[in-house]
Amino acid sequence: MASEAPQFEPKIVAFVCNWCTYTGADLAGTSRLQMAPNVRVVRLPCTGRIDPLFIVKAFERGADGVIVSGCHPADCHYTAGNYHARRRFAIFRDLLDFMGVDVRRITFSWVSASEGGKWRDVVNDTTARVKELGPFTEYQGLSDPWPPAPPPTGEGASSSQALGTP
Amino acid sequence: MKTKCISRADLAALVADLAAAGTEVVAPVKSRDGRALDYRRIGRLEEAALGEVALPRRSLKELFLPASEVLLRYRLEKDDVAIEEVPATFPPLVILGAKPCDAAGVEVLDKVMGWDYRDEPWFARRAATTIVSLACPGVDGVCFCSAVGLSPDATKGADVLLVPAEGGFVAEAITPRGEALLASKRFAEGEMPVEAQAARAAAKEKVARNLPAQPTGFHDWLGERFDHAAFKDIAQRCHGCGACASVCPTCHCFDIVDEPEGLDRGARRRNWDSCATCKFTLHASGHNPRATQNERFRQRVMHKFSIYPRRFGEVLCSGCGRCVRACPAGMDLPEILGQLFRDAGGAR
Amino acid sequence: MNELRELARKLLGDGTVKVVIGYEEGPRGVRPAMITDPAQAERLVFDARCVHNLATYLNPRRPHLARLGKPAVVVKGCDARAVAGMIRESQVKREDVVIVGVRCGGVVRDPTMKAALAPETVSPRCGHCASREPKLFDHLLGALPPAPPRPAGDDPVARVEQMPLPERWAFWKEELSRCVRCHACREVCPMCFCAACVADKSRPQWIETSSTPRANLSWQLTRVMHMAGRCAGCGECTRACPSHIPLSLILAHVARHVERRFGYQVDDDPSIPAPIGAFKTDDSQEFIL
Amino acid sequence: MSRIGVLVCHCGENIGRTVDCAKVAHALGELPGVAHAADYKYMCSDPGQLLIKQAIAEKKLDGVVVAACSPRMHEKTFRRACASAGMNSFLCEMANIREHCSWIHEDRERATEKAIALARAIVEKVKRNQPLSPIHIPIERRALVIGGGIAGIQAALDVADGGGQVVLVEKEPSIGGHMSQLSETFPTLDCSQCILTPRMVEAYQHPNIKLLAYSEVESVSGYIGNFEVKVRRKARGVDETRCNGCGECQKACPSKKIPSEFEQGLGKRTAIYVPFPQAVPNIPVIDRANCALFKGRAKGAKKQACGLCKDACGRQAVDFDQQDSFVTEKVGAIVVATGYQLYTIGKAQPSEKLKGYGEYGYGKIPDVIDGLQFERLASASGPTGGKILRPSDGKEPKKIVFLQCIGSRDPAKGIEYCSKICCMYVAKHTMLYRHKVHDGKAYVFYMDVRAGGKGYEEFARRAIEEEGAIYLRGRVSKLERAGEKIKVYGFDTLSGRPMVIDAEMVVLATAMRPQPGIETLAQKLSVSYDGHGFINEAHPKLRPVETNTAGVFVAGACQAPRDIPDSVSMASGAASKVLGLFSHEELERDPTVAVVDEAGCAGCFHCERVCPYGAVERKDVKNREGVVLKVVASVNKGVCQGCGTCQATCPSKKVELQGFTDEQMFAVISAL
Repeated sequence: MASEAPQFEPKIVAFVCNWCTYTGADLAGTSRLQMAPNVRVVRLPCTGRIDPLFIVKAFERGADGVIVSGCHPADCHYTAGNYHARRRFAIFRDLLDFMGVDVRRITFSWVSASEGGKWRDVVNDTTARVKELGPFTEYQGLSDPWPPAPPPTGEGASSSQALGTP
Repeated sequence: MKTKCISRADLAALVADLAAAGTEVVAPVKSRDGRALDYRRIGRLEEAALGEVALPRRSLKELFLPASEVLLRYRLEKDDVAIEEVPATFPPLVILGAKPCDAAGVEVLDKVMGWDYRDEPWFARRAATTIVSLACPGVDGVCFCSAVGLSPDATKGADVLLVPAEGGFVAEAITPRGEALLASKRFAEGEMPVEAQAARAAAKEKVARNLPAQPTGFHDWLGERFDHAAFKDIAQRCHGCGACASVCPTCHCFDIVDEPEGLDRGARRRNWDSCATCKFTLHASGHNPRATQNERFRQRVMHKFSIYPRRFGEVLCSGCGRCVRACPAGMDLPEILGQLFRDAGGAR
Repeated sequence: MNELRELARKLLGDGTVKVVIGYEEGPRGVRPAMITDPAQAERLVFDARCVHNLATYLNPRRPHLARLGKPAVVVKGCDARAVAGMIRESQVKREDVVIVGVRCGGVVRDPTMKAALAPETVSPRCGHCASREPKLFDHLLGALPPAPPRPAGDDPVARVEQMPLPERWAFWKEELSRCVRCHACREVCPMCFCAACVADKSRPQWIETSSTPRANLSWQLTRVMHMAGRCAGCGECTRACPSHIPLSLILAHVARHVERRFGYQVDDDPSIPAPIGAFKTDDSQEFIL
Repeated sequence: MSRIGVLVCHCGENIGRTVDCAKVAHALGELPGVAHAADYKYMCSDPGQLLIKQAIAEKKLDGVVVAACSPRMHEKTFRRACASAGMNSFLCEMANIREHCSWIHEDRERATEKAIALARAIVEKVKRNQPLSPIHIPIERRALVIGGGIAGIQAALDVADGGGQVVLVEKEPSIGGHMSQLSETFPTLDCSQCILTPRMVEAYQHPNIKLLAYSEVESVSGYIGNFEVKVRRKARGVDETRCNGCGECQKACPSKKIPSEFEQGLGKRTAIYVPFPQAVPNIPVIDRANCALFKGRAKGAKKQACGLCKDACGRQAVDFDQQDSFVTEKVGAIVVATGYQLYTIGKAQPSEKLKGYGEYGYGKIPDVIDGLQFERLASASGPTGGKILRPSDGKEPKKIVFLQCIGSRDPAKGIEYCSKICCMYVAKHTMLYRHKVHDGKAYVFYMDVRAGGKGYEEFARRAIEEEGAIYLRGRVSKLERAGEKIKVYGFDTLSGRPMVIDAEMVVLATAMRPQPGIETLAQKLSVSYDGHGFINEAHPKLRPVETNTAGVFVAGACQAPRDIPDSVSMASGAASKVLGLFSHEELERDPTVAVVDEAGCAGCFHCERVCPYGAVERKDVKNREGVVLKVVASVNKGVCQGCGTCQATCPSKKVELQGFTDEQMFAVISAL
């Protein structure tokens, strides 16, 4: 049952630091490393500048995947921005997972200025993974303000148990 | 007024018929955790929890004034802004098993919604909706509908009043729209059974014990008491969270915002607001005429029991008591009203 | 109880403080009370209905209380964590408040309940409480009551954690769909002290003020991120939510994650720095390529 | 509405081949707020830049987007062009449609679509750009040089000769560093002290140099142009202003058997001592750990155990009660030149990362020594007067084995890097040995001979071909004491045979490591360092003497293993950077810094905690009566480097990084 429909081309937003990953991506370009055209790079000074709200907003605005990438530990141009980002995103990623977001849609990576090849791999792997996951319709569909009726009695028993709300 | 007897099976058939005809039906439905009720869409009568005494978490208000409502959409063009109006047309809706206080609250709001500016979405929804109230046995010790001129079987705002009876309900059509809903041959005409009448009376008595009725002329009396001692430290414990306004059937303040939904487009929405929050009256300059929670809470009391009744002849409160139950800090409107009532009564 | 009233009388009487923030019997259960007159100290009570986190009243966003003068505040072990947080984050000066710690045997879910602790009535947060006796106090009152019963039912946080991903998404989508963006969760939170909340910022408007499932999720994600490693776990946000959204589940999950990952638990020692804003060069980074 | 100009560059064929530049220009021209859109073959060319200037003038543009190559390539070019047309340069930005688009994609349609998205995002950003002006900071024209080895001395002299003031801090009693210990230097074999000592004296006597020997940097605050440095002046026990360096105190000192650090333990010194005769300053210091008087005091003795030096001093310079003192120096620039230490060979290592060699018997077999010890033996001023004599019995060794790469290039020992100087100094050692012991045999076990440098390869060849050193490619597995000899078990990989040599002395060419305490110093200076503790340069090629902290420079072996010419070059480079900085009245800095909205700041100081530079300060907000209403965060523009970590951390977003504000980023995300 081969589908004739055009293949899904995900939109992926990459938030990268200026000093390592952006430069690494430049190197990939200079080296003419071919990669999927789905990723749009946003340049920031440092991963420390990357706010979880950027990721949330990217999803709200229709991104199917997100890449966050910066300098390897100990290589941060600003000495510690990436360490702070690492803690921040460790928590944020786990939070998204708890809320039911498929975190395979987000790639976190360290790509140095010399790792053009790694950047290509991050881009291609993320694109392939998000393609497989399909459009992020769950997030983009968060607009119906009227909640659906609860499941009829008998179904969804696990969720109808009393939740311990203080 | 003729009354009709409706068995549960008849009611179930009515819901099925309505659903088949494309009419949406909303009724109190148990929440997923089984601890609370919400007014929600149902497809079949079994989904509704009509036998529950408790009030749904939020009132009927949001069916006519949603917490967030799109007023228009816009799109930026090269040198212009294109506006897309959102049509104020709504499918027919029947609310089944409304609490009488909630139904009354809707009618109270008709006044302000049709005052200097006619609120089209509000009245379009009102026109599309039939409200079937279910007489209330009195929820708990907080209810004070009788103190604001209502009762647990009040018909204000309702098109039909259902009263529980053996094997089903006795239905009383209040409006022509209610009569139309009950016109089905399926429903036999019948008298209100004595037991049902007795239960109604008992409920009234029960609720009346919670708070004595407001003294006559209270609104005018209160209107002259802006600096009443009761207001001085009225809201020290109040967090200004506005939970009371969210659950209130008559709080109707809203904020209008333009929110982008993309690079070149967005929506104008109106969203619930609350005079309890510190930002409600905050000026762009940083000045806030209601500087602290005491002034804000006074405003809430004044608006409900003096400003609104003096302008529209209706108290902006249906005595449901949700604000008391929802308050995380134990703010207690009937307690305050009791003091003011006593003071006003004594002054007379 | 007498101990508490006597202390309040003394503190107010000798002018040490101008107001004692405690609990009193209200028309429907226990509620917060601001006592300024030593003669009114009799009103103070403390029992298992004292659910409220009174530390919230120290929050600088309460000018009408600040105006009363130096406060004494009654805190349970859990509440003390919030006081410590506010001291740690420069919102309250330690010397500007008298902390009246009370030893606690657990509280019920709702202050209008009876003071009887049973698995069905006990607040979920008391189940595994390790801080029934505050360490941060000026006065510590009462004898340590017996530990509260474990709440009935299985661990609600674990139950959500164990849901399959789509079910989890559906669960939160449904829960958050009820949010009307009243921000009661924020207003009652002792640790939400920003003079201007990011959710009210309009340039840019990261979080729409409208109640849409999208904005509701965005708001809670943001709030919880700000709470990571800071939340005192008092559950006031959940109790205040007029839509009964189980916000504590999210906060409890994140608190457990922070503990697992960084070995950090929110404590009532203001000198212990929070894990966010700090780092170790060898923090685990298994999720980073 | 904005009036943005968009200029799309073909970059010859580089972009135009895969991206339809005309289509990109057309699509962007349709956007609201875009007043001009065009494409051109080479935007960076003079005619291309002229197009920008014309568009700014004719279309009254308030922003320019150049969709071309990486901003790292030409952002400055285009910003300059805009500035020359009267526009604030920060209203110009680039969209990278070459490196990030045309060069990495083949599908023309999709590459064009992506180029439009990338450029659109930058258009939306520029709409929200604010004109920024460079930050001006006054400069204190005074430099601090940390470390008085050859690098520090060179940097200090160059700065001082260029008219700058210098504070030179040296932790040892004398400047001179390791170079003063060397006998001769490769590849010219000129005497180390002969060339160094005049420089030491020059530094000491230079009117622009203030020497603080026997001192350490205690703390550093401030920022480029405006550092404040607190220096601990360790108590010498001798008043520098009184001492005339006559040496009578040392003669009087009864403790004469203390191993001399300068002689690498091969010679002895007194408890009150100058490290070596040419020391600068020539002022003794009391070694309190070994002085009889201080030992007595430490034990709590009431009676003074000694005092002979004080009695001997004709100038009452000896002061047993002297305490550490502190001086604060205001400087505008700092040069770090703390040099190196040698890898410790034995099992005990200063950190878990490092592993030692048990099999070489260093410290157990007296005639197994390290390179610096050999330098002292070979030095005319050394403990043997320049004779190569064995430490064990004072006999002249007739067979010496030199082992290269001890520690270096050995990940198992925790040192992956090459120490760079060992190949050369081992070659030098073999020569010095053969010059002094004509019938001696020198063997060298090596991995590779790395002799890159002017005259270096020739020098190494000379050692082998003319001076008869026997080079064996291979490693030594064990050293074993056998009577007076040392059995060297090695393997010659070129001939494929195991070798056993009965050596009379073994010299280990140990790795170079940064000085102990370098991490602490780096933290005080907010400069980064690598896993070994070497200071990181700002850019390995283009900014080799700068660090990531503006105003802090690096020279010599504290940055990586360096030989003398390298260290001196770096020092001169750092000095020229310092002088370049000092050539301005004020410093102009990139205005990409964070700014706090003080009205909205809640004063939680999360920003203060995350700032890597300590740029966040606490500021009182007062009313007219001077009553403090609240304490808010405030960013010192001179210190802020613009990483933006504060902004992502601020819960209420009341600190904004200029050039990357939330409004700008929000627009970019919405436009992609």
